[in-house]
Amino acid sequence: MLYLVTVFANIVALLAIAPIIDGIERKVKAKLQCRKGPPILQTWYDLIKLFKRPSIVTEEYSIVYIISPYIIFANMLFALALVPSFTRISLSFFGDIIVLTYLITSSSILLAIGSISSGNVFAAIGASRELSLTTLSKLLMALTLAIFAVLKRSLMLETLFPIIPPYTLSAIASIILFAIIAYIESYKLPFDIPEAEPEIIDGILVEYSGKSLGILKYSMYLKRILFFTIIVYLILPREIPMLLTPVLYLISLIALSVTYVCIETYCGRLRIDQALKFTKTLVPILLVVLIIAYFNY
Amino acid sequence: MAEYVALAPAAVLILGAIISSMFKGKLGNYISSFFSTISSIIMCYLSLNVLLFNKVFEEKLRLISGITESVLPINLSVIYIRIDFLSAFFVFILGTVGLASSIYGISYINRYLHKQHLGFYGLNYALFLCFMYLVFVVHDIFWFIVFWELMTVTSQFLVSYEREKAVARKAAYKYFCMSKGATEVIIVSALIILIILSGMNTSFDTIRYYTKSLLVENPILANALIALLFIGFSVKASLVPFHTWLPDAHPEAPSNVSALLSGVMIKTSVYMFFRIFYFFFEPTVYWGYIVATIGTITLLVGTMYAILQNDSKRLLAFSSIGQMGYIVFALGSSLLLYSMGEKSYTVLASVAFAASLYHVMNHAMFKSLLFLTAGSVIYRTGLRNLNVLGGLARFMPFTSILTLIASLSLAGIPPFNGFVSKWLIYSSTIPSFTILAVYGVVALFVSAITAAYAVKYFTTLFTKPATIEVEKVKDVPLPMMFSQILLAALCIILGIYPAIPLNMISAVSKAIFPLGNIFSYIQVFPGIALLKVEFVSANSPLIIAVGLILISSVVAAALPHKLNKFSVWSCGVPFRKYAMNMSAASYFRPFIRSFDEFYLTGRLLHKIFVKDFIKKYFSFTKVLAKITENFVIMLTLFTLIVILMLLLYVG
Amino acid sequence: MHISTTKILDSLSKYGKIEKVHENTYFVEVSADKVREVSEILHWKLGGHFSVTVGSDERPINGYFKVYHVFLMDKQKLSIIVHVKVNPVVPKLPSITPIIPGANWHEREVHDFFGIFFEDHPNLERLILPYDWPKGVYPLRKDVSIRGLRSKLLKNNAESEGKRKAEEEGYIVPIGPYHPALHEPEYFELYVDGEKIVDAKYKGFHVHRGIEKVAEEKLTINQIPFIAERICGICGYTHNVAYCQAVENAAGIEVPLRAKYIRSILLEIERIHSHLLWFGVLFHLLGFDTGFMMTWLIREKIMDLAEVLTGNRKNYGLNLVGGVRRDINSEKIEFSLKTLNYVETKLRSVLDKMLKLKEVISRTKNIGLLNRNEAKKLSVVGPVARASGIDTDVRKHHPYAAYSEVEFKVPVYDEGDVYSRALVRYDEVFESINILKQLLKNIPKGNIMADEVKIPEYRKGLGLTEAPRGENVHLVITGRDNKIYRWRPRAPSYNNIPSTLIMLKGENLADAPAIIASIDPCFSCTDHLVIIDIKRNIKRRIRLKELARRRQC
Amino acid sequence: MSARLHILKEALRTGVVTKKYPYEPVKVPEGFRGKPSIDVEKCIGCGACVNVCPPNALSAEIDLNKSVKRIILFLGKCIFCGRCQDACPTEAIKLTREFELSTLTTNDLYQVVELKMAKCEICGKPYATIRQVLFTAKSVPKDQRPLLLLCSECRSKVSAKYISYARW
Repeated sequence: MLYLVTVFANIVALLAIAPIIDGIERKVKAKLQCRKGPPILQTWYDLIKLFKRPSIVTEEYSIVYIISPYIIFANMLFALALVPSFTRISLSFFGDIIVLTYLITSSSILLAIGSISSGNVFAAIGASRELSLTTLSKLLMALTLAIFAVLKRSLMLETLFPIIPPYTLSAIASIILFAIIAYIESYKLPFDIPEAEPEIIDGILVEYSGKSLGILKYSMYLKRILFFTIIVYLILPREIPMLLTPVLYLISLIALSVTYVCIETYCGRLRIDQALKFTKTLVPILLVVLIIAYFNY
Repeated sequence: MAEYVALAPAAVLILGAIISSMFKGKLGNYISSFFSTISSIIMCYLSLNVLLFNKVFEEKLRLISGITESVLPINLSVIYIRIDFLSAFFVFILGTVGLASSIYGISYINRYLHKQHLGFYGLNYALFLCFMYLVFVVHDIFWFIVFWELMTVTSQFLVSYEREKAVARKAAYKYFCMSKGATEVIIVSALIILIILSGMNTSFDTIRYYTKSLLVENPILANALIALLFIGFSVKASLVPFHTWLPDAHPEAPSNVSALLSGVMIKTSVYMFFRIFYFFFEPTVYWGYIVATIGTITLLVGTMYAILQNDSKRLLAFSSIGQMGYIVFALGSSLLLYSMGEKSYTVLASVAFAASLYHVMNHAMFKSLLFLTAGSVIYRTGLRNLNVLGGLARFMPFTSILTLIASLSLAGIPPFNGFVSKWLIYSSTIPSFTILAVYGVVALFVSAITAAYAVKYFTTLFTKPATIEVEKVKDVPLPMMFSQILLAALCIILGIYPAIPLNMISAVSKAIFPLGNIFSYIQVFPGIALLKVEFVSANSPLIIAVGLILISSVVAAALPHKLNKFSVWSCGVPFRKYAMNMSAASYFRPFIRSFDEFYLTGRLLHKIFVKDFIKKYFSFTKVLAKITENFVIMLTLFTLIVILMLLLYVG
Repeated sequence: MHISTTKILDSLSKYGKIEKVHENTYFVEVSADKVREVSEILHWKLGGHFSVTVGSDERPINGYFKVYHVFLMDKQKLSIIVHVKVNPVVPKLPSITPIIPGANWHEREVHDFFGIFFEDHPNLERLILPYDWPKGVYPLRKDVSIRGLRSKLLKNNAESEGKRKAEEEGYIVPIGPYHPALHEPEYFELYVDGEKIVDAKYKGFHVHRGIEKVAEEKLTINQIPFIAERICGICGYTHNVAYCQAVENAAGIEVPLRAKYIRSILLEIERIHSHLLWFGVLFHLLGFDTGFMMTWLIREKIMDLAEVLTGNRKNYGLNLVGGVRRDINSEKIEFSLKTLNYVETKLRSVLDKMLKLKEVISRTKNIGLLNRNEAKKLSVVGPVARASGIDTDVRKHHPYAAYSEVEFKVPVYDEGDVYSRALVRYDEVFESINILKQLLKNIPKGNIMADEVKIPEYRKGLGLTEAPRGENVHLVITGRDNKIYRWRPRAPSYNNIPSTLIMLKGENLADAPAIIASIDPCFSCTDHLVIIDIKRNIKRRIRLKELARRRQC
Repeated sequence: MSARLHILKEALRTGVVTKKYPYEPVKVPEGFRGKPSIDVEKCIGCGACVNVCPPNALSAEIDLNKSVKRIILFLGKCIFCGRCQDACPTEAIKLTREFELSTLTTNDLYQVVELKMAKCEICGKPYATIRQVLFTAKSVPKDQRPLLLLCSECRSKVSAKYISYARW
């Protein structure tokens, strides 16, 4: 039973710090733009305000439009359960990488279905961009996971995590590539095309309001935390003592999010076809690394 | 009486066909649907008996010996019929899908009341079911080919059922020619087997006795035979080079027939693949590579073209090709992994074998449900064009929920059945670190595209606002609704409790799979089946997943939830419902644009192999026709040959 | 081939009486049937460009309607105003839009406000008045008073939306009145197929406040500059100066040189802060928010400078007819030179680095193209024209205020895409800074207000200035007892907005806001824009022919 | 890449520029045109500012039975142009450097100056404020000062009579 309790404790802790990490990001971004910036807990204030508001529905809506935010939130919770965060214990089983990719894809697919069925044309454009981007980034995700699987001869997150010890070229390359893909997946600036604010008025989230918008934003922050934890645990060596892991994990989490924000503040937004071209150029690189990993250099 | 029960479904169907062909009006349809429903129930009963209680049904049907004895040296009077585990598995699929589509047909076919002769439909439909059943069940190579041919003929009539539409006639003609060509190849290989190997004895067991060790004695002949048989059956299974007939044929047939076509008919060739590679010949490494590669190409081509389509049934037809790719890829990888021989690969080989069969069943279920829902949309609106349709969820709530279930299982979202079989395919191919790992990754990517066009199918039909005035559309009548619910229920049950289908598959694997029962390698949990590997942690993930979903939905329900309606936001201008919504064609325009090279090569190949080939073929036949008509040239040619023969004989 | 002024005037004299109103501005009286011929010669042959059409109801004076077509001849530094008498009983006049498509909107506005019917004008529908405005009531006619109009308004009949054909393929994307990308109420409707824009329309004039009618009826001559300044939220002072110059030209008042210098100084300050604002908006639309923040940080310094000089960040409120209300002492000049140096160094280091960023270039290079011929046809003005290869700048070709005393270069590029418009504005900011330095260094002594301001009645005057967005034209006819008889302000965006419809065709939907913003539209000056079409790509061949046919009109 | 680093260096060098406005007051340059306010002692109620105000923020109102003239300044319409300050003969109305106008009630935006009016000697109709009469008296030659005490009609009648007498 203790095992389940720790897993739930992990999830609750992650739920708490996700908006705070986003608050830190907004603060750092403001500093880089010579602004004072909102307080760190600002994201929490926004979420609470959104949760209080009732959500407004268009006449064209259908049931999917209402239930999809909650299923996405559940997907993210389940994904977080799979990944070790504050403690090393996590819910991983053989082949849970594939379940992870499925959860991420199904969450973006449900988001697309939900926003299309809101009937708004901007939501439809945002959703079509989102679907195009997800299919390609899923290919990249699949390739990186294949590289990890080939490196560690297993499909289980547990065995996979400290991928560094054999300091081979392909291990380091795969971590860097996974960081890039995490950047694309978490809709950081050059790739925040589905919610391109000035062009299609927040694309996907245009018709969501009140509580459902709050939950969608919350699951987006959780998704970012998910990717950060995977990257952090790829590097974190296994030997460090039990007590130190949560502190070290938190520090590296914040460091990683700050580096991502620094990159983000100095990039303009790419058009959808430019973004797709960029992701397509990544595919051959990944194949090359896969082959190198196969011969385990 | 017991030993004739195996033939009961066929007998009932033939009876139904004869009676229904006499009535032109609704009665024709009712009779044939009634008879086919009874026979499908019998089929399900038979196959479950075999699979779960491993009863064996075996018959020897003695025909009137007079006709056949004298003419041909082969004693055709005896038809061996046996339902062994493999054929029982496929008969079960035929039974369930047949049951659903016949009940569906009761009210759907009345749509053609004044346009077509319903009795003709009844006759063909019943015969089509009967021959498919016999194809699965017969254990005699000669009679197999006979029933295979008859099945193609009857399905060809069903495809061109709406005679007045030129498109339907052309599609049926194309389908008939291609499958006729394929069966020529099969007949040639069957003749070779009969003449050289089994000395005119046509039953499968005797053939198996000879062919089992053929690979070792005479590898060239064995490989030639496998190649011929593989090519012959791959046309019917619509694998890549021969898939062009399917996207034209399936949409033209009435929806419940196209459900049967996609759900079961293309599975007959999968049944024969299993027969060839496991029953007659031994699995070999290089055949594993070939089959896996063809499977991957098929799933890539099928899915990439499915995303382009704007016609509901054409999209589903292309997706069938894609899913067939998955099945053949899994089969190929099981062949390869088994024949690699290493200890660690046997686990993966058995999982791949199970995955392939499991995906056959899943695909039959959700694809036929998708075709039935497309049919109910056509029944109500008469339209197949996705650009125009939309916003039907409000008018047809039940159908929209059922389509949601079907498209989510097609996309492979966890709680539904598509996920488990695809999950088994990946977990058997990716960790194998052979070329299969790359194929597995490509399959993973392609499954994202499948999810994409599943979204496209569901949203354009039901949730996206329509671009035309959709008049008062009611939901579908009861029989159609019942069949859809039946299939949807099966989709969910197969998804949540994989134990049921896996038991069936283990029975099949005991019979023909060299590694014996697959349960020694798979640990089954509700919702997911895991490989028995050393460090599998004891918890069952799905329960926790379901727990989390429950918690979040409870939290959501707890918070006050007031839904007040407001008009769609369109920047302050009055929202014009019909003008301002996105058409299906422009759904994945950026994605399709970014894969332009892929489609260009597709178009190029199509031009070279199909268009030019047909042009040359026609010009060649014209020339040939001219020569043969001209008497003088014929005469000179004939004399020349005779002289040549004489010279040879003398020399 | 430089055509001399005299040669132009001789060729025009055979069409009608020429009357010199004030230094290098000529009024040519032309009969109705000759209008097309004259405009053809002026716009296409003699190298001038059509600027504005002004209608005026002069029945109380000479019993006729009058239509003035203003042409500016850049090379010869001349402004020619062709005016035609229109008899009030049957107000009809041949339209010049077939020759100069740019005059399309101008003639529709005259039709809206005066009821003058233009023969074979392509689409003489209502442009500005709302669709529930009563038929036959032409607001700018003298006999119509603004009081009591509200009761006559028809009930609001929303535009009926026809049912579309079934197999439409593309769809409509409304970039409507309230859109985060564009900070003013304008309404573009883009016909989109996939992500490609096929066709665009503009329905606008949401914020028309009828200032011309208010100015004629309620305000005195010296009160109008304050309302002129509030025509636009960014470039208000140019309208103020243009109006004052129009009245000064009409009345022949000589403005002291020091006042002219102060006016030019503030005009240049306004140009710098307007261009920096535009750069900020462009970076924001391209998603590069840091650029947005940094450019506006520098712009704050310019706003503080304006606050010190005039007492208010934006509404300088400095001009009266005949001069300026506030003087600049040496301490203020010192402060201005210091801020200018700071701004110049900051801009040199930051702004050109931002323009060289990869995504900024890739999102603006050859996007929203407008070639030289299209620009000439629509007679676009300001940076949009200069980016398409047309060298027009009122400061150089029709010098006003103190611009004849300073040297400066007019940047001209000829790619005609969003990036070249950005470069034009980038060079202009530095040109303005060096103009300001010259003005501040050698500002002459003297009083800042003309000593006696006497304004005779029924005199015509033309005021020209170069606003940050293009050339600004004010035509004024002075009236009796300290009031104006007719005042027509024409903001630069009035000519530029129709060109966006050409720029948008064939572009990506994601670039639409950047393209629309590239002409730096000031909608409160011209207010507003319209709608869409759906492209069917199933029957592509038939559809294109029909689209081509429709585009000719 | 170097361009981005350069911008980053530039941004860090300029540091934080924004201020927490409501808590840190914004200092305003000395020539700033803020909201006008009328100095009650100096105002003579002549109405010069009312004529010259572009948006009619200033209006005058004569209350006959109480013979009182009110000058009303409504800050809601005022555009801070300062024309009233130029036109005022006694510099009663001046622009302060105050610009924060937000209030909960609109009547905070009104400033009303009430001045007693002088009644005409002959017809007894109030014609001008007392202060205005005193102010004009300074610039009128001594002998015509009595005329100032009459309203404009009576004065024109009296002066007309006065002229006709003079001619004979």
